[in-house]
Amino acid sequence: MLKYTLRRVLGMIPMLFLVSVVVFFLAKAMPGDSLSGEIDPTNTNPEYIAEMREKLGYNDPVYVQYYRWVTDFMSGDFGKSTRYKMPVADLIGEKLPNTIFLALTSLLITYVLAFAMGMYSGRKPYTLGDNLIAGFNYAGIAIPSFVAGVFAVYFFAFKLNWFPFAGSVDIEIDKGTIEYWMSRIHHVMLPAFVLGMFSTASYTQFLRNDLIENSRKDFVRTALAKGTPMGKIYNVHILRNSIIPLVTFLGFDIAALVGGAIITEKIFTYPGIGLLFLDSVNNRDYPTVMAITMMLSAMVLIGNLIADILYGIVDPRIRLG
Amino acid sequence: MKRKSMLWLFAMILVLSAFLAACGGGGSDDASESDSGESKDGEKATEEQSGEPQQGGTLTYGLDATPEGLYNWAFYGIATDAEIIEFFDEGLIEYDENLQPIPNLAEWETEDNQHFTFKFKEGVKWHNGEELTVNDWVFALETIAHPDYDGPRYANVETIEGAPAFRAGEADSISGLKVVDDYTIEVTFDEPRLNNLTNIWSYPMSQKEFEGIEVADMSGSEQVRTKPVGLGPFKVENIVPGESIELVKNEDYWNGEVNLDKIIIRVIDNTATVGALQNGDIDMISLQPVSAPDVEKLDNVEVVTAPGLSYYYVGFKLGKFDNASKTITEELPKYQDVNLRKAMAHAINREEWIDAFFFGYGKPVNKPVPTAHWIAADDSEVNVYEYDPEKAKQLLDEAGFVDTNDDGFREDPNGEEFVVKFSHYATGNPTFESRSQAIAQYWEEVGLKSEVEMVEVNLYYDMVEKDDPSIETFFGGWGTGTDPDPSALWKADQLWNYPRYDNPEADALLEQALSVEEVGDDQEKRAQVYAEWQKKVTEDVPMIFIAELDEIMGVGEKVGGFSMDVSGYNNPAEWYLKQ
Amino acid sequence: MTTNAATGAVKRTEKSSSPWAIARRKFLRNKLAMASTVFLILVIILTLLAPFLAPHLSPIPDITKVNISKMSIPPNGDHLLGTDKSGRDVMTRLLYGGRISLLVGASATLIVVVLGTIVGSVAGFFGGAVDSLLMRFTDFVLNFPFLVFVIVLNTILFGIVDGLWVLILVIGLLSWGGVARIVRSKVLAEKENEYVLAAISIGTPPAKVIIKHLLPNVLSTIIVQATLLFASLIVAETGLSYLGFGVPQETPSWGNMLAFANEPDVLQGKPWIWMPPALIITATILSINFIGEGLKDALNPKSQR
Amino acid sequence: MTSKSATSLQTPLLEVRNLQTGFKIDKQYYNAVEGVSFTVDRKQIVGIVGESGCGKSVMSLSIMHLLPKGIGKVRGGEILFEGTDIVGYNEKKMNNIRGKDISMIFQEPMTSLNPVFTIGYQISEVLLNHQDITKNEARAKAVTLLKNVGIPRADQIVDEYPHQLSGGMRQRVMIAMAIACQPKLLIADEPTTALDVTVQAQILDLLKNIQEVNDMSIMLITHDLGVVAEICDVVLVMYAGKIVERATVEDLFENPQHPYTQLLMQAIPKMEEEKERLATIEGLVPSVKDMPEVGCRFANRCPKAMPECMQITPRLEDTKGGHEVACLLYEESWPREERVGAR
Repeated sequence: MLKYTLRRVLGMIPMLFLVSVVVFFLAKAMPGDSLSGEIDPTNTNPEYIAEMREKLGYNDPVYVQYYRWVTDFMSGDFGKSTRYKMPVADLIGEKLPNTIFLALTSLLITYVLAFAMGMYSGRKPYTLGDNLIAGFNYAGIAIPSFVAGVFAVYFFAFKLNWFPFAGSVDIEIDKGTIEYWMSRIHHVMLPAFVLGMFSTASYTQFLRNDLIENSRKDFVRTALAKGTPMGKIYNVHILRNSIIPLVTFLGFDIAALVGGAIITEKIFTYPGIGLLFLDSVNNRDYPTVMAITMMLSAMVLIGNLIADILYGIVDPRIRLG
Repeated sequence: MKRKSMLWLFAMILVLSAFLAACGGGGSDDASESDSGESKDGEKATEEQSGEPQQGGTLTYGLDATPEGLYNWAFYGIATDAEIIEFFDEGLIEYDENLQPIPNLAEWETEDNQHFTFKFKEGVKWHNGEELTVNDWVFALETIAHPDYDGPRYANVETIEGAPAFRAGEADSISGLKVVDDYTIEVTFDEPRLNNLTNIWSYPMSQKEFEGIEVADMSGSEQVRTKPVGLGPFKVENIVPGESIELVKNEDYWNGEVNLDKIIIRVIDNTATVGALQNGDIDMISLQPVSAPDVEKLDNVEVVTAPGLSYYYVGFKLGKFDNASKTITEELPKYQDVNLRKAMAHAINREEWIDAFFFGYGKPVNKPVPTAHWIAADDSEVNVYEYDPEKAKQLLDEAGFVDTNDDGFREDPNGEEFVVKFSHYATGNPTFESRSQAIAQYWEEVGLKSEVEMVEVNLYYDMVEKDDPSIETFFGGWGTGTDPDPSALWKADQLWNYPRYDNPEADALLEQALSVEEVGDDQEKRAQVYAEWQKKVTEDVPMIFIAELDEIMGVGEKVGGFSMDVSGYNNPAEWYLKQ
Repeated sequence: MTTNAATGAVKRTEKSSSPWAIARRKFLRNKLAMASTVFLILVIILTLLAPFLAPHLSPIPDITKVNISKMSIPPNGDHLLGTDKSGRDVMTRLLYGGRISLLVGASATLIVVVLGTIVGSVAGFFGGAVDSLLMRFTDFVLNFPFLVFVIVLNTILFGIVDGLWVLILVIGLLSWGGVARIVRSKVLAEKENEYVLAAISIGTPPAKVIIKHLLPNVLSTIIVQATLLFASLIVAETGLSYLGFGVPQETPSWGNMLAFANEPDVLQGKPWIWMPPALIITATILSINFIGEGLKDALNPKSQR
Repeated sequence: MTSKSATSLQTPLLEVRNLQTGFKIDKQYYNAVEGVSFTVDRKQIVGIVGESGCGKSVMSLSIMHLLPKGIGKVRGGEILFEGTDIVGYNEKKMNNIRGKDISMIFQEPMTSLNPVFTIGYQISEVLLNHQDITKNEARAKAVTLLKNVGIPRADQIVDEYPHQLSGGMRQRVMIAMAIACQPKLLIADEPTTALDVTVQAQILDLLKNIQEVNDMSIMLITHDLGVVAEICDVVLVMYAGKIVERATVEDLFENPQHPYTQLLMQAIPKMEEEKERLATIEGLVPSVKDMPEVGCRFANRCPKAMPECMQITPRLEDTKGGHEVACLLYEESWPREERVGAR
């Protein structure tokens, strides 16, 4: 297992390097000074720009610039936001917890719902309940998330008044109290559900089909022949097998959450990385854009790594094979 | 007394949609894409139906754009931030409904419009408990004049004697500032000007609060971003970046009792505006015209409007500007014919267009100054270009623009294909495309082939500013300030004179209007000079003036004590909630 | 296998037909998939016929012209789906918009399928260093957060290339990873078959082996993948357009039409402006998904239905 | 309890009476097992032979209640285990029997074990299902069981996963699992088919050995008469859902009576006949859907078929000393029982 993990971690490094090179060149291709944000974009004086370029080392060979950027990045210096006039790292640090909270809640909702519905459908295929769930799944897969989000705001926030329509927390509540966290959860539920809707639907469907397929496997018959009750067979024997492919989805999921958060956070005015990214693109705050791009790419890589490692944990054939 | 809104304090505010933000040195005015064709009275108050203001309660104020989080007058960049600072900080001077300066935290005296003596109110306390003294103002002015200062306000300090020297590092202090005692200061400007008072930076900064912070680090400091202090009726209690701000009553407010206990400012998406107002999730919000009709339909919300200080125009690129030498270097031939420009102005049905795209919350403007401003000339004094397609066709015929090849469109006097290229900024807001398309269609109806080009908004103002050859006619908007002087937008040596309008006579009038010798304190005479200038501009048609917009507020029925006029809304200390 | 004793009998009767014939028969019997196919074909035909249909459906069949006098009219006899905020007939724009959305989806799918198949089959066929190199590269492409990169690339390329094709290219270039992986795994499995080994052993050139022997056998997988991709790439287009980073605004597309929902007055007050594109997108995606499922079922020899 | 066990000593361990198992195809049931009756006595090894698709596996699954849900169903007859009919037993009652009184091993050792659980877990499970012991005890017992079925390094293997074992080893694990609770009956469904020839012999030896040690009965299902010859006491030959011949192993090999059995015999490869081409049986077993309603089901493939074979359904009859056969060639008087199949 250790060896396996180590191999995965090592395998990530060249990937990280390649991604950083791409992001670096994209940043170079961006207009203005997307790497450091030190050059004031409103100052169009050529002398000033030339002077700043010299000062920031933009006349050095590309690899020197890359090296400087990458080492800065790794040491937490993501440049300076041209819009907020503060270090991008601080800016991201401000929003990141919200996005992580959103993503984790979304994952939780996704997996809980997918398990509940998938297990039900898989055990009772072709029943009314299964068909209802299938209906939900098809809707979840086909309705674009922005349509669903907009609907959700109007229906659940305004019409039914069940959830807040914007923000991440009720500002009047003191930080750290239980109410504070309840308020955060209350705020995050709706966007998290919309964000996870697509995955929930696909995982439910996947789990259902996988359960049905696995329930036809020989080992199920063996377990039955041992006198193991059907319920236990589903919950232990079959489920453990069906979880394995689901775990690999986790990696993709993180990539999807990252992208999906952009749309969801916008609709729910949820102040996270996605909204910051969108705002920064719209305001040409390129240092922030590039830092977020790099960070999200790294996050996806790490997500895949986690998925790989989890995969190893749940599947002995991978772990030991 | 009316409380001045920072939205229009600064002369140069580009009007963009709510989607975007700052451009150039000034703040962009996110919320002001609005006006009323119904032209309600300049002032409308919600207190009329209610009796005595009640104490207590929490009011929720909505913002449909995200603040940048620079909560200090000296550092903020966008109007959204200013909207927030309004609640907890104020300046030495206010403006009345005629946009005339009136004393607030300080009174002033001057003999010659160059030397001023300011007397501060005593006993006014910052939120941190320190007393306001003139040193706090000196501190603010020196901060802005400091070479490391990274905000956009230097122009408001530059005219103080000795400020350039201080900025260049040649002096330790600004020589034009003479502290007499804690409450008295004498300010000397580099020369007498009529707008010295309205131009000068009038916001103190708490010296104590910023102790030990280098000027370069200020904009990133928590004193600016998360724990700002001010002099206003409310104190900042808590900030959740990018989403909400909690303000609590300032018990020690110098200017009367504050009615509300709390104000919560919430950032919302503009699609949520109507729903949030309807549900009472927010009590107040500055509305975009597009939302206003839906809000009007709500029983529990009142729509309050006041004349705005911004207008839309279609500009013609008449020349090229060199920013280094500050001169217009080249004349562009395509739209030089004034009859062509006049014809294009006559071709546009502005009433119809405004009704269609601003839902009755705007009206046609006929001059380069919003009607509500005291320098605005009467329509009878300027050239008005009413919708008159026949006149437009006639003007074009006379100018030699006729259809020579029977393709349905006019060729230029040389018989060459003539295509009007019309640029508009694009933000993802689909109405921008249709409203610019509509203008192009008006031109097509009088026989001018027209093409619309949508340019990504940030790029757009860059291109307009740099006289990019692809920009020929362009859509734009200004917010003019309380300071009547329009020089920065119109004189031939100004970067922001986007059409590159170059008429020495007009420039001379602008100078005359500011001249102490010629105009002095005579406001009427000054207005007269500006009226002459406005006539000149409308004769030359460097831009077609399209629409001026009202400010619109959606105010919940619970809210009392709110009023608003051209100078902004009243002091939030007077607002209250009906129980 | 014992459990299949009964169905074995059914299969036996079909043994004589080719796998494609079986698949076709299975697909034809799948009602949902068939209905979806009919629907999709109908949508495609209608959008293709837009220039001919539009004049009959609306008194203002123009897609770009603004009609100030006819703005935001609810559905009525003249305008079956009403008009949008520019006074353009929603039905007309829906037809023209479908062309763009489907074009973006289809072109991007084509790019994805071609790239994915080439990379996947080459990697799978040659194996070894070529394989690990290509697969590393695939992982690398898969690792980009899609939406983020599309937006960034769009910002960079804006104004340099025509917006529509930028979008197609960017979407296409960032999405082929999944197909490559699947094709590779299929080719790997297929490669072990004796007929392939035989072909290789008699010195058939790799390209020929791949095209003649391997691809036909992974074709079913590719078809299913392409179908599902087509759906998700249409979603990508509409999502990007909704955010304002998609098809240029002056070109009608379903996503651009839906972007009107961003307008505060439209969402609640004028549903006819954004509902039709929202519904047609959803219905199209749904039908493509059903077709995909149907194909998957039909092409899977193990499936029983 | 005591009285019941007393009676059960006289009754056969398993008695199947006129079992009919149907499969649903296009909403209609077709019988894959058609009126099968036989007994398995204590400590007896009964072989059931026949081509694939003849219903022998279906029959064993019927006994275990392991027919695929919604598709397969026992439609008639009785299955008496120790004198009690278990056909109507619910899942719960069956779970008490399965693994404890009757256990089963399957043809595919590769897939019959759950890939994601350790060998130890899977063996422990059956113990935990039926015995009141702790997990540690179950594990210890699993190690012993593994040793008993001849697995080397049992204390390591117990923590390994199925994919780390060979096919033969896995079948041993299956056997260990099956005998864990010392069942009275072991149903072995083609236990050696998927294995190498050398391994086959070892597994058969193991089964025989275990049967002797544990005093249990085995119902061995196979298509291979060679396997039958090796360990069985009694043989049932099945064809198309029916038993066509029943005899002791010696009787059967000495004197196969049913033409089908005779053909099966010829199909066994023998050392001395290596060069000769093996005899095959022409044609296929008819599918359950097109089963003839009357007549001998083998008739259309039978080299000795008579015209009457198409009209008269033969009955299993004792020809001499317990050797039973269902064939008109041996019937003393026919016609009779014209419409057995039309039930």
